Amino acid sequence: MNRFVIADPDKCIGCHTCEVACVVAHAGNNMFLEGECGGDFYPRLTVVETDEVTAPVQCRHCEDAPCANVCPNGSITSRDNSIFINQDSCIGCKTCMLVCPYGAISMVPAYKSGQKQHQSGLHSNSSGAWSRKERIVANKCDLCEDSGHGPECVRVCPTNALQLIVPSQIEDSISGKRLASAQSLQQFGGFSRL
Amino acid sequence: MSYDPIIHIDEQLCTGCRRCAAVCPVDAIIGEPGHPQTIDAHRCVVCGQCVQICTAYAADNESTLASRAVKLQERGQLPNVHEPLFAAYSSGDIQKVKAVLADPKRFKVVQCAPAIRVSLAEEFGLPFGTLTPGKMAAALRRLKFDRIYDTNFAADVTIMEEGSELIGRVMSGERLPMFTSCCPAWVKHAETAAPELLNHLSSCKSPMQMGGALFKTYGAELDGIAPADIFSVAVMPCTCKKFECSREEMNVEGCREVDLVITTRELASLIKDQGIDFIHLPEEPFDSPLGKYSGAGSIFGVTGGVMEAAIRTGYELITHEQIPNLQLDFVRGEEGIRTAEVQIGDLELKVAVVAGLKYVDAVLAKVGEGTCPYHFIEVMACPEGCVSGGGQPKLLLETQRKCAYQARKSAVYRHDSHQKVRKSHENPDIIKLYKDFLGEPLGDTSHHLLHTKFVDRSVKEEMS
Amino acid sequence: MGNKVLTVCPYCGSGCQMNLLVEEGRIVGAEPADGRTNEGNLCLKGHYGWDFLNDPQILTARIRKPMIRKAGTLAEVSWEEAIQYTAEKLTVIKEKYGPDAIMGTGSARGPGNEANYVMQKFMRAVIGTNNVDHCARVCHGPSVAGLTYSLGDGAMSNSIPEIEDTDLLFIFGYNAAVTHPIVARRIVSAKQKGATIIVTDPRKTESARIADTWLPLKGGTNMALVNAFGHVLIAEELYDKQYVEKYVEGFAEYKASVQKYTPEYAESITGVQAAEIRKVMRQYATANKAMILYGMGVCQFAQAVDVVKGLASLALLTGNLGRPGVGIGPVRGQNNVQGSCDMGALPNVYPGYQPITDDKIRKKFEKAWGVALPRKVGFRITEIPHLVLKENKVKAYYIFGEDPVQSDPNASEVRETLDKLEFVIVQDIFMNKTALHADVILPATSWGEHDGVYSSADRGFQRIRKAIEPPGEVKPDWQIISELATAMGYPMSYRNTEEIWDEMRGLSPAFAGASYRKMEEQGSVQWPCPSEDHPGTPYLYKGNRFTTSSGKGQLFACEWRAPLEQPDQEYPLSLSTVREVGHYSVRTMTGNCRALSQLSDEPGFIQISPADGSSLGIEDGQLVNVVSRRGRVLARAQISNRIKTGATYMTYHFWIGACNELTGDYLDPVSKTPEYKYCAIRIEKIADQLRAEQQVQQEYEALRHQMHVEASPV
Amino acid sequence: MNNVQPKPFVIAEAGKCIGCKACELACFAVHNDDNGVGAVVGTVTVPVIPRLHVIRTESFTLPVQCRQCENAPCAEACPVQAIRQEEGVIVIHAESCIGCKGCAMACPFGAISLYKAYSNGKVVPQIQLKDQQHTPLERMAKVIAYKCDLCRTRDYEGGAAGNVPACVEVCPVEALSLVHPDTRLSRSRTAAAMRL
Repeated sequence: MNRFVIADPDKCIGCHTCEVACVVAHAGNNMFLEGECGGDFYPRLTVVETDEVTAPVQCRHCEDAPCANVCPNGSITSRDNSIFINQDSCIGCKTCMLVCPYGAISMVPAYKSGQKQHQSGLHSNSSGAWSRKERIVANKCDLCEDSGHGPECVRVCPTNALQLIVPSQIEDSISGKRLASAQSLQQFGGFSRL
Repeated sequence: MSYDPIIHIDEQLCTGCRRCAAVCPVDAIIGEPGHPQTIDAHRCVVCGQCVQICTAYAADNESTLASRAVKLQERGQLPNVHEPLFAAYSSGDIQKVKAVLADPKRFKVVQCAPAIRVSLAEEFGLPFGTLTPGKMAAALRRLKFDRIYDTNFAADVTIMEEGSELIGRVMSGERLPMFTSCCPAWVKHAETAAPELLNHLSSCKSPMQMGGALFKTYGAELDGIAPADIFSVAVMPCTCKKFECSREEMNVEGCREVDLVITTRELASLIKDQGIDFIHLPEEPFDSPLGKYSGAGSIFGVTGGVMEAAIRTGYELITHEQIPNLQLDFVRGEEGIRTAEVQIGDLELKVAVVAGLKYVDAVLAKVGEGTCPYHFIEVMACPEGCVSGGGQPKLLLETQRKCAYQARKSAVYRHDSHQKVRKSHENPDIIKLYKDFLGEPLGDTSHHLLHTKFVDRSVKEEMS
Repeated sequence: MGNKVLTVCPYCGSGCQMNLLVEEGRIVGAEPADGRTNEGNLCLKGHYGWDFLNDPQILTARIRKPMIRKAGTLAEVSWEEAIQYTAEKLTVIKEKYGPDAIMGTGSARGPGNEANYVMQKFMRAVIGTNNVDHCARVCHGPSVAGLTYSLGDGAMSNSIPEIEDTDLLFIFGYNAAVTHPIVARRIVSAKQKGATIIVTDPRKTESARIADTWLPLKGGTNMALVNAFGHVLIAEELYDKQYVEKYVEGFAEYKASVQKYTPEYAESITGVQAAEIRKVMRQYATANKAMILYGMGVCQFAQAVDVVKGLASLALLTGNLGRPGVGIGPVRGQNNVQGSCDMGALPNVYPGYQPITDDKIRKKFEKAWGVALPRKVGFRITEIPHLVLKENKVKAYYIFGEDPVQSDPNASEVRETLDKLEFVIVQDIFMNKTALHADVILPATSWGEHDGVYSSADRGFQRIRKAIEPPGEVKPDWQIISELATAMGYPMSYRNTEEIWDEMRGLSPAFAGASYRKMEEQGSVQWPCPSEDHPGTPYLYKGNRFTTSSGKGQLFACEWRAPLEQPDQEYPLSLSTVREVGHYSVRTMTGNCRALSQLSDEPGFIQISPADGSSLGIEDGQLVNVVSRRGRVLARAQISNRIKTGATYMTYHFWIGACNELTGDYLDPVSKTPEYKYCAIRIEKIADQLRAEQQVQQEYEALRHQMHVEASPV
Repeated sequence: MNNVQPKPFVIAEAGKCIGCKACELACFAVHNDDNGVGAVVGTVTVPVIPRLHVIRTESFTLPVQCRQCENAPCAEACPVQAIRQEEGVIVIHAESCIGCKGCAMACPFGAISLYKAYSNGKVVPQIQLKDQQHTPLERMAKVIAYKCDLCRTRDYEGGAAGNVPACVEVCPVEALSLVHPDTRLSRSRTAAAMRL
C-alpha cells in the first residue's frame, strides 16, 4: 500500500510553515543563494481555512489513483509506494487536476534548473504579444522522495500536525482498533441476558 | 514406508475451537480450548470428519505463517491449488499420481468409489447431487489412465462374497451377528476397541481392495500385462482408504493391490491442473469388464446401501425367487442406528444399520454380552455413509451440510434406479468373472484374493 | 567556517533558540535548537527568515555606508564625516533649544539589549534628557503601565512552557497562531492534555476554533466585558476570600465599580450572552490552575491600561498568581521589546524598571555615569507628531532601529512631522520609508552580525551570537553611539557587548545575577535574578508577595469608554490592524526573504465578512480601495466567514497596502498607545482590476527604486 | 413519538465465541458468487477476504465488524461518496472506491480494511496505473475497501428466512446476532423496570 502525509486539524494552527517548507524542499539547489528568484512559489500542499477547520490538504497517494488512471500518456505512475508525476512527459491536459477528489493537484509552470521552460512550437499572445508559451505541468505532493530524508512539511511543522502514514502503520492501527473494540465488547458485551 | 497418520492439524492455523473434537467419533483430538489441538494417532480412525468441519483457514495476509507454497508442498498438494488451506487436513498423494501418469512406460489402472460420481461436479461449481459418471470416466481417460475400471463393479463382487458368507453364518448360526467390513475406519476402530469381536466381522475385503486384487490378476490376464507393471490408483470419498491400502496384508502376487488412493478433492485438483474443462466433457463409458456395475453396486456410497444390496441378492439366493420390491426404504435413512426385520422365505432376518461410528459402541457392548438380536449389521463410520466421507468436497457453509448430503444420497439412489441391472448377481460381467476366474463365491480363489484377516490393535504399538 | 552558530530567532517574542548553518562565511540554512520555549521547533519565520542577510534586495537594500543629505539628496560619506556632522548638529540644537528638544528611540528588534542600554545612556548622560522611548509604546505599553500598578511588574507573570500544564487557558484578544506560533503550540498541547480553552475575540481565531467556549464580543467593548467578569466573581462569591483578604487591596471600590456591570448589561454592550459570561467565570474560578493570555486586542485601544488592570484583577480575585501554570501573560510581540523595556529605553525608568523620579536611584546612575541626570519624565514617541506640529517643542529625532512611518498610526501626519523637524537621524540596517526623510543615515549591523542578549516575552535573557561578517562598512549600534557620544565630549567606549552587559547589570538589582556565563550554562536566565548564585525566576510573585508599593495586588475597575472613532454614514465599517504569520513588523527583514516574501506579498489583505463582501459586490482576491479620514490605500479583499459583518481587519506589514495610512492616533491617556484596533473606514469596489494590478506593480517598482535597489542585485 | 429508526447491525456476544472463523469463511463465501465461489472449498480461486475479523487474544476471542453507524465516519471521510446508506445499510460501492484509505483510518472499530479487488475469479487491474520500477508494463491491481454490508444483496435460496447475515446463520455457538437497536432498547427497559 502507498504512503501518504495527512494533517490533524485539531493540531494545525494555520501557520503555513509547511507550505514554505514544501517550496524550499523542491527548489532544487539552495534557492537562497542564487540571485533574485522568480515567483515560483508553488507549494504542493495548501492550508485550507474555513470557520470550522484549518488544515493543509495534499495528495493521499490513492491505491487506485484516479489521476493516474485518467493520464493519457502514463506520466503518472506508482513509484516506491507513492504516486509520482513525471513532469517531463506531462502535456498539461489538466484531467488529473479535475478528477482528484482532494484538489491535491495544481497546474504550475515547469522549471529546469531554476529557469522556466518554454515550449519550442506553441506560441501564445496571452501576454499581449506572440511569444513561446511556458510549459505548464501537473504538480502534487511527491513525499519529497528525491530529497532522501522524508517529507519536509512533516519535519518542520511546529505542532506535529502533519504525519507520514506508512502502510504498516495503517494495518497496525486497524488491528489495534479491532482489538480495542473486541476488548470493549468482551467487557460489556454480554447481551445474551436480554 | 514411514508411518503417515494421514490426518494432521496444522498448529500454526488451529485456533483451538475444538469443533473437530466434538465431531470426532472416537475422541482422538486432545487440547485446551483456544490452543492448537493434537491428534492421538492410535485412537484416530482416519475418518476425516474433522477435516470436513474445520473452518480455521489461513488468512492470505498473515505474515507469520509459513508461505502458502511451503504448506502446499508439506500437504502433498499441487502447487497451483488456489483454495484456502485449513488447520485440519489430510496428506495428499496427488503429486505422486501426477508423476506416474506422466510416465508412459507404466500401465495405469484407476477405480472410482460410488460416491465420487455424485459429488465430483461440486468441485466445478455445479449444484449438490449432480450425477456425472460419464464425465468422470471421460476425465480419467484424458488424464491418461490406461484402464477406467470401477469400484462399483468390485462392490457387486463384494455382495456375491459377503452375501454368501452371511447365508452360511445364518444357516450355521455361528459368529452372529455378522458386521460388514468395507468401512476401513470401522475396521480400525473394531481392531482397537473390540479386538475380541473381530471374528464377527465379515472376512471380505472392501470393494476397493477386491477391485485392486482383481485388476492385478484377472485384469492383468485380460490385458496380458505383468501385475508388477500395473500401477493401481483408487479415487475415494474417504481418507481412511489411504490407510487401508497401505495395510500390511493388502497385497497380491507380491505387489500392492492398490498402489495409491486419492480423494475426490485431489482428483478435482488434478483435473483442473491438467486444464480439463470438466463441465463440458462428453459422457463416456467405463472400460469393461471390470468397469460395468449394477444398481446394487452403486448404492454402496450411502448408509444402508450395502445392506440393501446384500438383501437384494441374499433374498434371491435363499428363496430363489424375485425380490418383490427393489427399493428397500426400510434400510434407508439418516445418521444413527436403524433396525429392521426382513422375511426371507421362512427366515426372519434381523438387520441393523449403524451410520456414524459413535453409535457402534452400544451395539458392540450388546454383542459382547451376547444379547444382540441382529444377524447382520452394517457399520459406516461417516454420518451418512461414504457420500459424507472425509475426502469429499468440503463445504464452505455448515448450514448447507444437510441438503448437500441429501442431494448426494438422492443422486446415488437415482443412479441406481436408472440401471437396467440392479442386483449384483445379475451383473453379466460378474457372472463372467466367476465363470472364467473365481469359480464359486467363497471358493479358493475368492478366499485367496478377496478375503482378509484383521489384527488386534488394542495395544498402542510404537509408530514404525 | 562551515559550522553551526547557536542564536535566538530575531522575530517574535517566543525567544526560540536556533542554529544558523554557515558555510564559507555565508548563511546557508537554519535549524531548530532545543531552547526552553521552543523545544526543537521553529515556525516559518525561524526556518526561512534568515536569507535577508544575503541581501537579495527583493523589497529594499542593505545600507552599506553612512549617508548625509546634501542639497536634498542622500550621499554616501565616510564615518568620520557622518559622526562629526551629527555631533555638531546635535550640540547646536542642544545649546539652542535645550536637551529636551531632542528625542531618541530604543529598538525592540535586531540590535539587542546592550545597544538599547547604550542608547538610553547616550540620551540621558550625553544629551541630558529622558526623551527616549520605543515601539513598546504602540504595543504592550499598556501592559507595563497596567500590570506595574496591579502586581508591580509589567512582564508575563508565568513562563511560556507553563502554558501547556495549566487546567484552563483564558485567552483575551490574542491570536497566538499568528503572533507566536510556538506559543500556539503550547496552547494546542494544553488542549490535547485536557485543558479548558476559553477565547474572547471578535474574530474566530485558531485558538477560538479549538476553544471550548468562544465569546465573540463586539470590537471595542473590552472593559464592559471585563467588568462583567468581575461582577460575576463577586455576585456568585466565586472569588477566593482568604486570598483577597491576605494579598489584595481595593476590594470595596472594585465591588462598587463593577456593581452596574451585570452580565445582562454587558450583553447589551458586547453582544456576548449573559449565560456564557457566567459559565466562563464559574469555570475560571473553579479551575485548579487558570492562566490569562492577552495581546493587542487589549492593548491597542484608547481604553487599554484600564482593561489590563481589569484582567489582572480577575487573577487577583481568584488567587491565580504566585505558582506555576497560573498568572497573567502579555505575550510581548517582538523579539526584544521586553529587552528594550528591561534596558530602560522608556521615558520614565532607568534600566531594571528603576523610576527616574526616585532621587536615590538617580544619584546612583549619576555616580555611575559621572554626570548630572535630568529629572523630568521624557516624551513618548506617539506624542512627537503633536509636539512638533502643534507645540514646536522637539527639533531633532534620533530614530534607532524603528520605522515610525510604517508602524505608527496616521502615517501622513508622521511624514509631515519628520519633514518639519530640523534634524532627523536614522540608524538602521535597511532603507525604509522613515529613512527617506532622514538627514543622516548611520548603517548598523544586523541580527546574525553581532553578539548580545535578547529578552524573551517571559523575561528570559538569552544570548545571540555573531554568525557572519557584516557587509560594507556597517558598525554595531553600540559602537556608533559610543563614537557619537565621544564626539560630543562624553568619552564612551566598550571592548564588547559583555562589558556593556556587566555595566548594566551592576546598576540593575533585578538583573544582577544574569551573567553571560550563566546564560551559556542554563541556555536562558529569567529575571529577576538578583545574585550570582540565583538561577532566575520562572514565575513571579512567589508566596503572593507583589512588587507594588504596598506589597499587595491592586484591584481596579472603571466605566467602559467606547472607541473614539465610531463607524458612521461616510465610513460605515470598523477597521482593526492585525498581524500576518509569515511577516514581521515593518517587513524590511521578512520582505527581503525569498520564501517568506513569496508566501504573501504586496499589497496585503483586508478581511471582509461574506455579507459585507456581497453587499459591496466584492469578490475574494479582488483589489479594493480602503479609505479613512486620514488616507486611502489599495488592498486585496479576502472574504472570510471567520469575521462578523461590519468589521474589517488589515495586516500592517505592507508598504502599498499600508494600513497605518488609515489608522487614527487617538491615544490611551496613561500609556499613550494608539487605538489601532478600531477606526472607521469605507471600502470602494474597483471596476478595472487589470489596471489596479498594474498600478500595484508600478508602485512596487517605484518603491524598490526609492530604496536604492539596483536593477541587478550584487 | 421518537421516529428516529436506528439501523440494525451484527454484533458478537462476549464469552460465547470459540474462534472457529466459520463466520469469516461464510462471509467470504456469500460475497463471492461472481468470483465463481460455489458451495465447496474447491471452487475458491481467490484469497479469502472476510468482512468481519475474529480477534484472538490470550484470554478471549471475538469477531469484530461494522456497526453501521448512523453518522458513519467512513462515509464522511470518503472523497468520492463511494460509501452510502442503502436500505439502512452502510455500503461501499466497489466500482467508485479509489483506495484512498480514508475510511479505513476513520473507522474507530477497525471494521474496514483494504484488499485487492477480484472479479470472476481474477484480480481487477486498474485502467492505467503501472509500477514504474518493478513492472512498468503491467497494470497494477485495483485495491478497494471491504466492510460488512449485512449480506444485503445475498439471495436466500438455501438460507434461513429473511435477511439473516451468513455469519449469524453459520455461527455454531450463536455468538453473533443481528441486533435491532429499538427492540433491544425496549427489552432492556422492561428488564430494568422489572428489576426495580
